[in-house]
Amino acid sequence: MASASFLPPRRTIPFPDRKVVTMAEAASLVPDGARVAIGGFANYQRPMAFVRELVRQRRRDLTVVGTVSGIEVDMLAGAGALKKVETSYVGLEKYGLARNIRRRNEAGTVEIVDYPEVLSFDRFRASRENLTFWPSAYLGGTDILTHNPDIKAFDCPLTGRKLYAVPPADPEVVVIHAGAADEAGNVLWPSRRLMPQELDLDTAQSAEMVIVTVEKIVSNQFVRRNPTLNMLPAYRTAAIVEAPCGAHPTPTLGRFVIDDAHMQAYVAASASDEAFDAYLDEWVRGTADHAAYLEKLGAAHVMRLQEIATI
Amino acid sequence: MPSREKVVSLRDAAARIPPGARVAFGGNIMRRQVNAFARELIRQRIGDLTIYSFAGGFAVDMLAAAGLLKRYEGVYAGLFWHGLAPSFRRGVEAGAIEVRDYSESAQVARFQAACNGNSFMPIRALLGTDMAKQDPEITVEMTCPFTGRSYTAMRAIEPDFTVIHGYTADAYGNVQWPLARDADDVDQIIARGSNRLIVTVERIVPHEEVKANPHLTYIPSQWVEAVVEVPFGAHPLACDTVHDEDEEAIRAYAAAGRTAAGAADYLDKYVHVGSHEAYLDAFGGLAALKARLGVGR
Amino acid sequence: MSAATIPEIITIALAKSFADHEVGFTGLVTGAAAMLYGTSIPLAAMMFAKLTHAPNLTILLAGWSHNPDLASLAALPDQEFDSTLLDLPCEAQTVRYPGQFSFKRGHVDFGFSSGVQLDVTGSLNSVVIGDHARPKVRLVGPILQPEHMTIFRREYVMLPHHTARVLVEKVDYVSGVGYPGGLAGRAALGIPEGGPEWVVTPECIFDFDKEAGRIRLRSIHREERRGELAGVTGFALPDLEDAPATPEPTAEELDLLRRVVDPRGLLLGRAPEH
Amino acid sequence: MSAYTTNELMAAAIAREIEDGDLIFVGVGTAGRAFTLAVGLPVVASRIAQASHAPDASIYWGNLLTPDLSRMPEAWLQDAFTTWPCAAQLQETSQKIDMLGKARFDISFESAAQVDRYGNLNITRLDRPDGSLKTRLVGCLAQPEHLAFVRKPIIVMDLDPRRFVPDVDYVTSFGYRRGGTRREQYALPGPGPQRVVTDKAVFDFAGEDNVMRVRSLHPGVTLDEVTAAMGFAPAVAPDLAETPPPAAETVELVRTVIDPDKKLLRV
Repeated sequence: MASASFLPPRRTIPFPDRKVVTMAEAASLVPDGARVAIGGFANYQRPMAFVRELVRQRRRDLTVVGTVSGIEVDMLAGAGALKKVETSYVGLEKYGLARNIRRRNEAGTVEIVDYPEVLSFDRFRASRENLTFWPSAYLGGTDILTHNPDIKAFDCPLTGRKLYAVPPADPEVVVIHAGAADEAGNVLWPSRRLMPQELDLDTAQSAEMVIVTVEKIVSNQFVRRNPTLNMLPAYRTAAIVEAPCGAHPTPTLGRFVIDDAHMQAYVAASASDEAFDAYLDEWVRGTADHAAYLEKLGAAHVMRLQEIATI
Repeated sequence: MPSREKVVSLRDAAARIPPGARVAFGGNIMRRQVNAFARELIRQRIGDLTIYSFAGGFAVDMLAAAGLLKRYEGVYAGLFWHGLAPSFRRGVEAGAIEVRDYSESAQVARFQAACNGNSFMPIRALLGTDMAKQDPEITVEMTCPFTGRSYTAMRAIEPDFTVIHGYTADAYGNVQWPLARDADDVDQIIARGSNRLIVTVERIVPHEEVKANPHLTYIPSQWVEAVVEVPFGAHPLACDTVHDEDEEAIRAYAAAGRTAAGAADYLDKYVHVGSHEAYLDAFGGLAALKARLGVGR
Repeated sequence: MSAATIPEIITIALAKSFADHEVGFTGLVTGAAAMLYGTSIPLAAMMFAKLTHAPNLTILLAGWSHNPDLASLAALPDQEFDSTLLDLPCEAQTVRYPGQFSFKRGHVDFGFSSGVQLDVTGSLNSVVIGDHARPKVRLVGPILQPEHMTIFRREYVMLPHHTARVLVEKVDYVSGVGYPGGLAGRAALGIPEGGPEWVVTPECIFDFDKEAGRIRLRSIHREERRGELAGVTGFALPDLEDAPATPEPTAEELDLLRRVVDPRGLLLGRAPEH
Repeated sequence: MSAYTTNELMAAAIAREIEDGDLIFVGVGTAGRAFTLAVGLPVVASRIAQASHAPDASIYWGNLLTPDLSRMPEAWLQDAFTTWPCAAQLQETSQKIDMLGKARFDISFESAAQVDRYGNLNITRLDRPDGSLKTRLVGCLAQPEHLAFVRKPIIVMDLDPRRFVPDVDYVTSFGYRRGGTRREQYALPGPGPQRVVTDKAVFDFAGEDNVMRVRSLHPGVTLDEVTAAMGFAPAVAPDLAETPPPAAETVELVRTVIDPDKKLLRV
């Protein structure tokens, strides 16, 4: 009976005795070839410390399913870890095109499957609602249809109108970066938040293996004092990693602003495979872990990126 | 900043609803039902109504008592621990009211389909139930174009009007809720799928107050056609965080509704009294109600 | 220590059927007897499980309050339903739909539901008695019952009254699906998972021969009631003579239940013993 | 200083398209000229409209509904958006996307790597003549939804023969016609792109085929200059007019109140 069930398996990994793990342990939960959703939006609040650890562990053939993608997939592409991304946008916003992924896409080594932005969100809603398709009415005439064999036309069973079935996102693993969590794995969100944080909540509901990197581990008492901020209860998370400034160089709401200088350096390095390899050697492979990365950034530099908390 | 104020009287708001309209009501069982609005519909004798709701009961039962309800589509029509909805039940059992029953996720799928402009949403909870067979205009069995998995396609609810009772709003119709609140309702989704939305609120607040906490705006002004200040607009049910339900008044209503004559007497005594203010006066007035039911938040 | 009451026997039996890390969902049921079976016993059972073999169990009270601190309740939420629950200390509050969990994705491992009729296939009815268009009795509606019986991973049907009108051969209206045609029949409907696991009444616990799609007696709470059971049940009970007794709680279990889980007797209706 | 700049002229032209009560979707822009086209001009135009004929027009920008544009943050960092006074800060991504699907937006602004005579837009990829991928662009964002659902999409681009092409390489967003297939066939709720506001002229889409048509030339610009800057020959309105220059008080408003630091109309 279980094998025929339409419900996703409740446990995709054994629950460890302790939910709080190291970054290396958390990254090892993502196998080569995995289908991954990475939290954040464009260049905001990406779990970059986790992405760097995937690069350190030389992960290969990943498929990233996203909505509005940025530096996180560009870094994976530049490190040779990315096979495919399904998304509505890959770019670095004001820093321009994402040059690593563009170069590899044009060379045919990274596939980009295009979805309009709204449907890219709806695909996560479909996973959350355990739907094997999401109906859409408005794709006719676009080349998104011609280039995306995963979208299929069908007739509305009630109106007869021609519709398009869009497949659910269905990531195997979701990784997001948040402010705080307790040791049981309850994750807190600020009540005033923006699209990247909201999107993280939707993304986290689309899979069972949810890994959360956080600025700080807090007590369960702290959680119980703020139950309205607990948007991701413990039973929804598989692993918690403490990673202060873990979204660097992207911002974290109420904690850090974007590291403009580092973004500029990143963009410059992504001009060629060789230069980007040197960047990875220096900043990623050349640092043993996130602590070493922070040390290389330097306390003075990191402290200047701090933001006065708004909440 | 927006300059179009949308504050109207309860009478003017209800007068927008024509007889025979299809209207979605917000609220859930014991909370935030649009009772003052329903009483105004009764005063104006606007009938032949089709009502869509999530878990409803009280407002629908009053419309049934007044003979104004033609059809009800929702997940629940009852008075919680005060029993079944007596007039609604009588009307249905007499064949005077048509009902389409749907479960929570099925009805939410219908509201959600309207929200995102789809003609239907697929769900699985009705497979094998008699609800899936009630009305082929609303539910059709279908299979997933990718997997062949079975679903029930739920037709979108596209109401003529939608009425919600909210906590506070500014004069432009930005409606806000408190951070800690009861959440077992889908008012925001119902509002999101509305075509013409009327909101009654406990209190109209200055726009500056809204701007200070914009994350509490759950219904933005752009969705709203009219906003009405109606303190205790859900009475005798609760508006959570503002006041609790009026147990005594609900008991009296349930008791009166045991017979058609009793229900009619109730309407004469409490509804056909001219206005919402006169209704509140029948319970000792706003100040007395606040003192008795306010939880002082 | 006084002997276990029937609610206590049921509570311990339920508790032992929960696994660690599971998520259990109770509604907030109305009426004294219905509340005992639909809300209080499930809450007590989940708390007992958390204190014994399932510390990581998550209690979803009314789908809303996550792991509420029930010991801080001075009274069960009834008169002040809203504000009592709102102020109840907990780990998370669901503040929007569908909130922190998605039942359609199978986040709920087990739930508790009820109805006015339950039949031999395990199908449940809470909508009408008689014909739907012109019913003999119009009831409240299906609410979340279809979801409980399909997309929750398993369901405990809690019936506060064991009578032949409730336990019937065939329900008048299927608002929650059991096993018509057995597991194959369920699969043909597109719902290979979920469904009723147990049916709990003041007299006994039923479970199902899921292959055959037929209810069966699992255990009887009171031996002295065995002879009466057929008379109050609206369908045949072929296994009446073989059904074992529902296990009596041990003294330690009863002590934990009375002293820690329900010290004020709010849930299971027992006055404190000192 | 000249009486007005081209940006000010374009902003005034866009402002005239905004009606009272319109809900305006503003994207999150990138940098340089692209920011001016996607964010700067739309925001300035919205404020010009609000100050004159459309006081009840409001904008959606970066998850905020009706942000108080008179209290613009000094820097558009994430935290600034979080604390910016506004009427509503949407708390669920599904709210925003449902508002698109429910066709609640009146105006949106589009720019693209390519646009063709039928208003088809391409922001996804540029191809070689044989159809193989030459340049990978950003993707499609929510632009297909804009052209499907918004009541009055306005294309804001600088004229350039490489951008105004006879036939786009890839239809990210459907305009009026592609090959023999017309918009009606897809039963899209929105009417399709309504205006093209450029640095030299304003266009609409007219005639049975809804082809791009010059409606007005900016002061001092000739029709030849316009067609020379396009990869196809547009239709020409019989009553071809001059784009009205912005009123002096509008220019004054832009320079002293709306954008004194030239953060919106930098380039």
